Amino acid sequence: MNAFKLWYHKLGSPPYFYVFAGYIQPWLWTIAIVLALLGLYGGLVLAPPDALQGDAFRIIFVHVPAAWMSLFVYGVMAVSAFIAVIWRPKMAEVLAMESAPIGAAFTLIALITGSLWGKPMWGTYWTWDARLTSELVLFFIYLGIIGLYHAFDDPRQGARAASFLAMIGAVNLPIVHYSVVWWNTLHQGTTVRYFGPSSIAPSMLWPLLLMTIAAKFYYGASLMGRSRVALLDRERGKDWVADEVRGGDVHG
Amino acid sequence: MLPVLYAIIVATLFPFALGPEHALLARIAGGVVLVTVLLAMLLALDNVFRGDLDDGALEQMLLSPQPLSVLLAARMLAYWLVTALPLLLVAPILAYMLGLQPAVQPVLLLALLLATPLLALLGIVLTALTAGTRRSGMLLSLMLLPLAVPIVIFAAGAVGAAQQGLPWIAPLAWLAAALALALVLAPLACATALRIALDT
Amino acid sequence: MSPPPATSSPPLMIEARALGFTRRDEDVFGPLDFALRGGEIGLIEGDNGSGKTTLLRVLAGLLRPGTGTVQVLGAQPGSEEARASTIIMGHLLGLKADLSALENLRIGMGLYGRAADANPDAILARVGLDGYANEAVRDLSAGQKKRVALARLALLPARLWLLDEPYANLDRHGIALVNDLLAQHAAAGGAALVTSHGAVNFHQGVTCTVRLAA
Amino acid sequence: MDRFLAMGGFAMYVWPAYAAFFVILAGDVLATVLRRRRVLRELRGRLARQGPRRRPRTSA
Repeated sequence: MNAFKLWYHKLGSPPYFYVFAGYIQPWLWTIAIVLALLGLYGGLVLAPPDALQGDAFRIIFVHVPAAWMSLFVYGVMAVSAFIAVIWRPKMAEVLAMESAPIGAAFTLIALITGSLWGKPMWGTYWTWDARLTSELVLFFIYLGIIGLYHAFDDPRQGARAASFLAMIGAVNLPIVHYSVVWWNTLHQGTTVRYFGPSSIAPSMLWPLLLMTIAAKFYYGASLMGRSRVALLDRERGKDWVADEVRGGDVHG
Repeated sequence: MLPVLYAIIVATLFPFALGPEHALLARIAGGVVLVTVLLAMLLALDNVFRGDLDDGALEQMLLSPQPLSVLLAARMLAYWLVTALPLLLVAPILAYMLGLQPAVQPVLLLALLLATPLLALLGIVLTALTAGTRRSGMLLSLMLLPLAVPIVIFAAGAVGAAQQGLPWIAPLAWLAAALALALVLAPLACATALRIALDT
Repeated sequence: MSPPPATSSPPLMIEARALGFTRRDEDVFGPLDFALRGGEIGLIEGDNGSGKTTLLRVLAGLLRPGTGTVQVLGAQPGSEEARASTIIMGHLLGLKADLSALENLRIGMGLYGRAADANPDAILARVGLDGYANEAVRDLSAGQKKRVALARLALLPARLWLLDEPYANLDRHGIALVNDLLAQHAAAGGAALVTSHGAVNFHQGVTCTVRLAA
Repeated sequence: MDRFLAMGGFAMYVWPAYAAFFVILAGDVLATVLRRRRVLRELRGRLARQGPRRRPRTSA
C-alpha cells in the first residue's frame, strides 16, 4: 500500500509522468497493433459469414469495440474529473481533458459504423433506436466538455470547469439511456437486436475480444502521447520543459 | 418579454412549414409547445450571470458572508419567475392555436410546470460553469441538450399519453421526483460551478 | 470574536508569508511578506501589470494563492469568517445601474449587514450625494458612482477594506473624502489596503507599503 | 481475393466502416503529432528569445 501511494504521488508529478509516459508509450502501441492485426485476421478472414447477416456482421469487429470504448473512456475521464475537481492535482486534469477527444473519436466511430451496419440490416442509415440515440447524446456530451475546456483562456480553469461538466454528464448518462429506452417502447419504434447474447459463436468472440483489448491499448497509447504534449504546453515556464526541449527527445 | 415573443414566433412558423392541416398540427402541438418553451428559456439563460459579472455585483455576492447557494437559489427563482412564468401563460394559447384537444391542456400545463423549473435549475448550473468564458450561447445549448433530452422525453411522453387517452401520471411523477432532487442539489452544484468558473 | 485586551497591540488583520501567485506557470507577483494590524493603512505600489489587483483578489479570497500562506483575521481568505469582515472595492463597483443609490446601499446591507449606528441617508449626505438617494445609478456620473460605492463601504461593518484604485475618477474633494473615510475607519480600529500607481495626494496615515515589481 | 473484397455483397458497408475506424483514429494520432510539433516549435522560440539566461525560479 505504501509503495503504491509513493508511486501514485510520483506519477502525479508532471516531469516524472512525462518520462514514464514516454517509456510505456511504445509498448502500448506495439501491443495495440499486434492485437489489432490478429483480431482483424480472425474477424475478416477466419470467422465464417453469419447465417442471418452474411458478411455484414463483420462490422461488429469495429463497431462494438468503439461503442464499448466510448463508455470506457467516459468512465476513465469521469474518475479523473472527479479527482481533478476535489483534490485539484494537475495530472488528473490533464488525463481527463486529453481523454475527452479520444472518447469523442470512438463515439463518432460507433455512430458511423452503427449506421453503416443499420443500412443492410434495417434498410436505413439512421433509426431512432435506443442505442444509437444514446450514443448520439454521448457524442454531444463529449463535444460540450471539449468546447467548455477550450472556452477558457486559462487551461487549468477550463479543465476544472469541464471536469465538473463531465461529472454532471456521468450522472446524466444513465438517465438519458433509460429515458430513451422508455421513449422507444412508448413509440413502438424498431426493436432491433444486434445479436442475442447466446448467439455469439466462439469464432466471432475471440476476434471481437482481441479488437476490444487492442482498442483499450490504443486508448492508453494515445492518452500518453496527448498528455505528454499537454504537459509540455502547460508547464512551459518550468525548467524540466526547457531541458526537454533542449535535449534530444524532440520527436516522438 | 423577449422569450415570450420568441416562443410565439417559433410556434407560428410551424403551421406555415407543415401546412394548416388540423389533424397533423393537433398531433404535434404538445411537442411543439414544449420544444418552443425550452428554446425560449435557453435564449435567456446566457444572460443570467452576464450583468452581475459585468458590473462586479457577482463578486460582491461571492464575497458576502451569506451562503452562496442560497443567493443562487434566489437567482434561480427569479429567473424562473421572469422567464418561465410568462411562457407558461402563453403556452396554453399557443397549444390551442395549434389545435391541441382542450382535455389535454391541463396535462401540458402540468408538464410545463414541472419541466420549466427543472430546466431552469439545471440550465443555471451550466451557465455558472460558463461564467468565466467569453460569450457562449452556442456552447451553452450544446451543454444543455443532453440534460434536456430526458426532461423533454418525459414531459412530451405525458402529453402524448394524454392525447391517446392513456394514463399519463407516471412520467410526470418522474419529473416531479427529479425536480425535488434538483431543488436541493442544483443550488449547491451551482455554487461549486461558479467558484470553479471564476477562480483561477 | 472577542475584543483583544487593551494593553496588547491591535489584532492582526492580514498576515502574508512568502505569498506569491502564478498564472499559467508565470509569476504574477513574487514572494511577499507583510502584515497589517487594526488601525493601519497599507499602500500597495506598483506599475500597471505588476499584480496589484491580483494581490487584492487573492486577499479577498477570489483567487487562490499560488505559493506561501496568507491569513485574513486569522482565517483563510474567502472562508466564512474572513468574508464576514472583508470588503473589496474594485474597478467594477458592483452597483446595479437600474437601481437607485439608496437601493444599492440596501443590497449591500442585505449581503453584509450594517455597521452600528450607520444610516444610509446620513452617509449619502456625507459622500456628497445629498438628494441623489433615489436617482438611478445609471444616471450618475463616474465620480458619483464611485461615491455611492464609498458610501457602501462606510455603511457596512467590514473591518478590512481592500480598495483597488479608490482615487480613480475622483476630483480633489473626492480624494479628500477617501482620505477622510480611511482616517475614520483606521481610528475605529479597522484596517485598509489600498492600491495606487504613483500615490497622489495619499493619506498621511500610511503605515506600511507593499511594493510590487513589474 | 476478389471474393474477400466483395464481402458477400456487403463491401459498400463493411469497408467504409473499417475505413472510418482507422481514419478517425489516425486523425486522433495525427492531431497529437501536429500539436506536439507546434508546441515544441513555440517552446524553442521562447528559449531562443530568452537566450542563455536561465530563469531564477526553480521548478516544482
